[in-house]
Amino acid sequence: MTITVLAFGVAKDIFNAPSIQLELVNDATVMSLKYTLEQQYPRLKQLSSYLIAINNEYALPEDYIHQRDEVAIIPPVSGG
Amino acid sequence: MTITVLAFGVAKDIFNAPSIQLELVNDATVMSLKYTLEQQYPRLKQLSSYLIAINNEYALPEDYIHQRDEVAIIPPVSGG
Amino acid sequence: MIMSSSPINILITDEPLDVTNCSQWVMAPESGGINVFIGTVRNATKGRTVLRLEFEAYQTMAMREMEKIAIAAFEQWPLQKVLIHHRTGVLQVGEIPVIIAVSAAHRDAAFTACRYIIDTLKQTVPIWKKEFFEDGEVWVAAHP
Amino acid sequence: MIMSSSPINILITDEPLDVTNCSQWVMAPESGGINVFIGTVRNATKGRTVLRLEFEAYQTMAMREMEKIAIAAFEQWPLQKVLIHHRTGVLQVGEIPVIIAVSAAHRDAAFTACRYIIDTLKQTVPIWKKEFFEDGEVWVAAHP
Repeated sequence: MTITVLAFGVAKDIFNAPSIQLELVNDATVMSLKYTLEQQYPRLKQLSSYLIAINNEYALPEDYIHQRDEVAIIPPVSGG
Repeated sequence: MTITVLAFGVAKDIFNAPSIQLELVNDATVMSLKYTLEQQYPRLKQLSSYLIAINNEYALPEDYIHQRDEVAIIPPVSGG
Repeated sequence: MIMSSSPINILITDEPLDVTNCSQWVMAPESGGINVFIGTVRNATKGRTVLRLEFEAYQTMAMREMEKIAIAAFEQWPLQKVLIHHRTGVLQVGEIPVIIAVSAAHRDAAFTACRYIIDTLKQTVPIWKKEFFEDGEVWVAAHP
Repeated sequence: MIMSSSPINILITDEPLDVTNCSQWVMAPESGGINVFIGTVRNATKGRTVLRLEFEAYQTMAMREMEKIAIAAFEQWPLQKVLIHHRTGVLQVGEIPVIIAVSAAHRDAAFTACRYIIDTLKQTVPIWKKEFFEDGEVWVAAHP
């Protein structure tokens, strides 16, 4: 399946775009998404940490990603 | 010596005036001032507590009162 | 009121207090956080309906005690500016008897100092509050 | 923004934030104390001169996370109203990225909840800050 990954903050700089398309196996986990992302964008590994959000909620590594989910990469937040 | 005692809050109600004149021995202490006040205004003893200020500073029981000092009776404060 | 070149701004007034003025006064380019405490007249106390309040101050001494508190706050925390404004006279429900505003480079100092100032003000500053109920009035804290 | 009949008021906007509006919104006849935290853009960080900041939000998720924090505050303390406003876009030194305002019958709840909200917001809400220096720019907290 093809999913869109939204990017914010430093992740947008790393992708050089506000979102990217990514090819994943059906029902991939967050963990496998992160692995795939880091293969294509090695600079992600230099972040102090980052999380994945699915449908506007923080996701756990073992959570599944489905076809039409809104997926986003969340670098360390610094609002306020 | 005659001193003026300023009154605020409930003390003004007890004195029924914003200040009173009081006859004290020279160099009376705060303790003796309170004793004299309570003789003349027994309702003061019903306060939960009260302090004396001399020249805009809280005074200790053993502090002396002098002729031209600004003396005030400070019932429990409740500002803010 | 102390001159605005001072980092301390103390006021006792019978005019309405102004939240905007107070928060703007403490802002500084070196500040990252401002904490503001706004006291408001509540419509009830211990289940009884409050109609209005009256505040009376021993003006000269209250100004001195408020300044002492501000100085003590500067001695304890790294602050930029401290403002303490207190209103006197008759206040209706919803009106503002007190505003405290503190600015600091970091929010921890601003929060902690603001809390210290209002807590200490309520203990030491010679200002008295009278509560007016439908069936009477009472000087708060006067009697056990 | 949630309707004003709700006790929660959440906003993310690229317009300037308004301290007066925010503090007035949380006022209630049942409230005795209001605590307001105002974040301001500081002119330096770790000794380096800051020229300006830029804030970017994951708008939909940030709104949800801010609302979660407000609800969690209501669950923990007896509060009247909670307001969380965050600005996005480019901000100059002295401008206001965030205002949090909390009203409660008693000041302890207002102070504690306001502090909880800003601390939690900085940990969980997907908003990012870029610092602009004379010789470059950096997304805050991105790298170890």
